[in-house]
Amino acid sequence: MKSTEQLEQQLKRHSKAAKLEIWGKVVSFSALLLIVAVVVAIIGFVASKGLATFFSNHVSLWDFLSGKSWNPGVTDAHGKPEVGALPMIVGSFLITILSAIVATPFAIGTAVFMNEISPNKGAKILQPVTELLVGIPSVVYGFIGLSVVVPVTRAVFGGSGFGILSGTCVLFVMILPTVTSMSVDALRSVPRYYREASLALGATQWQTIYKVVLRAATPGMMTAVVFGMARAFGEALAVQMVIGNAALMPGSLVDPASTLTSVLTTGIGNTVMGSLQNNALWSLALVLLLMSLVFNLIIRLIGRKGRLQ
Amino acid sequence: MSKKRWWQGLGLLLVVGLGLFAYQTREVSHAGESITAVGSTALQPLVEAAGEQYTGEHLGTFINVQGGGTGTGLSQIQEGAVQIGNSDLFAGEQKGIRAQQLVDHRVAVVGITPVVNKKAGVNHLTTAQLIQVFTGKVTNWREVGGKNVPIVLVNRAQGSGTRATFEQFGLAGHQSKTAQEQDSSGMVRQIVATTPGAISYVAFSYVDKTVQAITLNGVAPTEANVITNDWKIWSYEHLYTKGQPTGLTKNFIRYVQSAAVQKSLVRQLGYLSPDQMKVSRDVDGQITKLEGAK
Amino acid sequence: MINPKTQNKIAIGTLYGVAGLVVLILMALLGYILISGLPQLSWHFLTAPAKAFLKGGGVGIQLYNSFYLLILAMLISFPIALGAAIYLYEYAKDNWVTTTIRTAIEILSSLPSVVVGLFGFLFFVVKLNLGFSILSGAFALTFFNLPLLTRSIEDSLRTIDTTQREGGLALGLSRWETVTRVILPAAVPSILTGVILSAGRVFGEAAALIYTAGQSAPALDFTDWNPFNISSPLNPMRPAETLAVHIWKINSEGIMPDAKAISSGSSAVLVLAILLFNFAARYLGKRLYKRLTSA
Amino acid sequence: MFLSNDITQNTEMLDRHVVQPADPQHPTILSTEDLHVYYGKKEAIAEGDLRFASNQITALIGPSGSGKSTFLRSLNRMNDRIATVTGRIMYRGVDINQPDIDVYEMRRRVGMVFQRPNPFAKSIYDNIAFALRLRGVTDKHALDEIVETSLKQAALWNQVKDDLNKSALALSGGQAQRLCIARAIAVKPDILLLDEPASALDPVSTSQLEDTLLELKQHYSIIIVTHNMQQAGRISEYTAFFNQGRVLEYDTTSHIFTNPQVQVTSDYVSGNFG
Repeated sequence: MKSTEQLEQQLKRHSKAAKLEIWGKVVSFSALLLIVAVVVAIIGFVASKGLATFFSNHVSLWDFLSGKSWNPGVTDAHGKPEVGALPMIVGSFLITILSAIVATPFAIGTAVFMNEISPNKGAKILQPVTELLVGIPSVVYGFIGLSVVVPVTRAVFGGSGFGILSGTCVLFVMILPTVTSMSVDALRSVPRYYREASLALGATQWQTIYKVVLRAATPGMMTAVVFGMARAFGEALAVQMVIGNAALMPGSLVDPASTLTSVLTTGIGNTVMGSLQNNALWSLALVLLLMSLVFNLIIRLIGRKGRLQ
Repeated sequence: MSKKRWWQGLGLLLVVGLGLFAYQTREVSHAGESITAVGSTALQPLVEAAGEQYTGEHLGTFINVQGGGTGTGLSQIQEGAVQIGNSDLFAGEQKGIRAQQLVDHRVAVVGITPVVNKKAGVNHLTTAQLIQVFTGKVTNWREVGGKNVPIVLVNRAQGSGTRATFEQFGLAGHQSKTAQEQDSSGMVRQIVATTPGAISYVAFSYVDKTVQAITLNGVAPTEANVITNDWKIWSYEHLYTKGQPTGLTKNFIRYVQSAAVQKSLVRQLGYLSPDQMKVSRDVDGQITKLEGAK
Repeated sequence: MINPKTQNKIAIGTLYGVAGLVVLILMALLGYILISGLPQLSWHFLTAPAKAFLKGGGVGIQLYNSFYLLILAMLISFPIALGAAIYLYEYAKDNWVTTTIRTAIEILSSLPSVVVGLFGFLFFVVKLNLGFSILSGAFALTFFNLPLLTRSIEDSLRTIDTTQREGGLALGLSRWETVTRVILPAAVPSILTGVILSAGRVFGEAAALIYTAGQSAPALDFTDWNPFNISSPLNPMRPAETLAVHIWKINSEGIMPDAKAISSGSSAVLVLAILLFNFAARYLGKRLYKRLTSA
Repeated sequence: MFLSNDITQNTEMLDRHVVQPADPQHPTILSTEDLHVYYGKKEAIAEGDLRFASNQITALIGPSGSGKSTFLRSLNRMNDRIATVTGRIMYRGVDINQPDIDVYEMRRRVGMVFQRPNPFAKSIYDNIAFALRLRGVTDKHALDEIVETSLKQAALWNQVKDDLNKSALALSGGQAQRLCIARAIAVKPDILLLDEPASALDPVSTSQLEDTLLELKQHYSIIIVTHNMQQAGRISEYTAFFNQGRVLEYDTTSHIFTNPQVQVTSDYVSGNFG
């Protein structure tokens, strides 16, 4: 049949759409490839520098993770360099967990307010407020921390005012908007009929929120909190300006302490590329990277659990 | 569609044409020589200001001055990535630097003094007391003649030139106890000024009425005492080059070391000029009296 | 057990309190920045070049540099992020490779920017010999910005219903045509908001720039718009200190007598600029949305 | 550009699932042979062998999850990315389920309208014109004409002719669904696939839509998935009954409704289950 062959030909011709499709795939895939290359390059770079501490400088991993004395320029009694990163690791975790503990109730409260109680005011006032808080540069947060939070801490608790407490205050404000907006998303994904069913059964608004909405949104809000913690863990400039940067095991919340990022930022310009001091700092960056991976895995795990329920 | 294409082509042509025109009419003189100096943030303002003056006087040159820290400056000059490395330290003091490849050009002298919070009630100490304070043997100002206020140590960051100089000459080589660290002099001064019992150390130029400078072993931290080496805590500011400098680098360093800069900029920025010094000091801290010193 | 109604009242009252407190925190923050910074602002401050150690310097060049760098960084990063987001959301199969890539991008976004800055320094400034320049800075900012922007564009694509995609495909359009002609226009308001918000972050970024765009702001000749001249504002190869870097520098080693005033003034300018970005994002987003939905 | 209706009369023997349109006026335009659809390893359609008559309305009915939508979406390969489709889909004698078929050209000929109205976030005019522009129709007059005819065929012209530049998102549900039909027929397809097009509409809009479909069958061959028995009865010439991924019965609509061969079909059409 001639017409069938003709049709087949028409249907098998490469149309403009098909050509565009290939072009689009190539273009967008190369963009992705570029990003992947960047990510791989940076991760590879940090890893190669960070691992050099252990391979070229022969520092034992255990000493690095459990040592309490950070002084890479100095060798201890056994002729080994003092690269104990424990104070910074503890400091980072402490400040992260504390700020998450403080921020969570605020964030969830605000999110519930925005989504359940007064969506109107939420959209008009709180939405812009949280977005603004995200936008304020960390240099400015540090500047305010230094000129407001630290003096207040000093006046109330004595000491120098620098320490985990001041860092927590600054980080609390910094991660609040992130956790809030993600919690709002979590609440928003709870189907409307959940609420309607609960209200129809005679529950008060609070009972509905507490027993139904929050329950249903728990995985999403846990993700939000972990996400906020990841942000807190990686924040550098603002924390560095208020924590005091003492590579000591934190004795109390108002003693100067340090985090991985603060030591990294403070020290990196003062060390020579390729030296042990420099490599040790990159090892800290590597720890940061791995922690960020762990946070990500936790988020994924929560997400998967949430889906299974 | 074809009309749109046509406009697109015209636009492209215009951009290319403008670019070519711009390239043709660029100021060739400015495409001349350019050098980069990287390193110490403390030294940056001096070199920057000198660089601006120099390029103002010598059209067609460009001197790019960046901070990044002494460590960055020395490692980049060692790599040959820049022409000048600004350093607060002798290259030999910095770990990981092969100093013999680098040529030292001293451009300024900086005196460093311990400063304490005014509420500590202390204005003089001995070196032994200072060491006790910084190594944590003494924890209250009462024990060294001050008021009953606990001592709060504030250090500069590890690897900072100021800290290295202070530990070497102020603490006679003792390591300071680990304490809070700040990576800038301005911050240190602010903290010492506002924290009761705080002690730290800054360059003379940062001392103001908000903090109390310390007289050490009866010697006051003054420029006159630095010149004679009676005040021991001082250091040079260095410009390092890889091998002997040539061309613009050489001319610029010579300019910075010239009387014009040494008598104006260096003094304005609160440094002393090496020309004023009656002694000279080498990397190991050996002091030589300078003959014919003014 | 308290009466559920009372309980309800208490709980909702508390929530009002919490929300009010959050607003109060922001107000206090903004108030502090503006009250300490606004008195420093003047035409002179906004336009004059900075002074190294004398008082009376301004932030004119830094302000210009911030904007120029922002535009360059956005010009480089937006197309890449857009392409990557399209691939990730529209093409990529949901398998472990995609998950790995997403995780990697997330990790990059949580690295401290100083690490990105140092990488940029070693790679662009030293290795590619771009020197301390706006271009190096723009690339570093691109690195810093890509993960955030990709994620935000992907989220914007997600907000567009799949039925729109099916509608395009059913007309015999390719997926690419559907995305570029149907999905992207519909997602423009939300993409724009994401872009402007990330522009705010880029604008305030300091640590990634210290080692790439540099910390010095050579004098500019604002009458010379030939990008090949070293003093031309358009030259991408000159070192350029931005406003955020300036704040950082003044706070650390500033030796001018009015350092504190300049730093509060600069903070105020920075925050005002970001406020402006935010309002622009809201306004443009709303307008575009209106235009698209009711022509 | 289009083939006339000189379709081959296929006269091979039919099994229970395959019905040859009896009317020589309406020869087969589309048929499936040995069609299987898998989601991963799970088989969603087993042996869907059907023939569809040209310029007629064929209804696919069956309980939810019976695979009727999956079957429909496989016909113009909308399921390509999410499912594996094996077997042949013969369109005018050409197997369009081959990898080297250009799916875009094929989908232009086999159009589709979805359950929920999905007008693009563009003006009414652009909703219809934009796919044509992408295919190289740039002449303003030609476009105007196609937009007008399509809207007229979809019985929407009179309601929107003064608002062509208004956003399509402002239309009511019924109007939006007609716009989607107009959009689909603007590219001059041969076959229209409709996936429960009236399920999101009110009764008035639904009945208007049915009238429109009856008009449209003069120009297009229509296959419609519906869960509404009465609708199938009102508009379709043929009805296929799906259950558990299989076509249990396929016959003229009147046969299916009055004289079903299988018990399940009888239960379903009489409303006893589903």
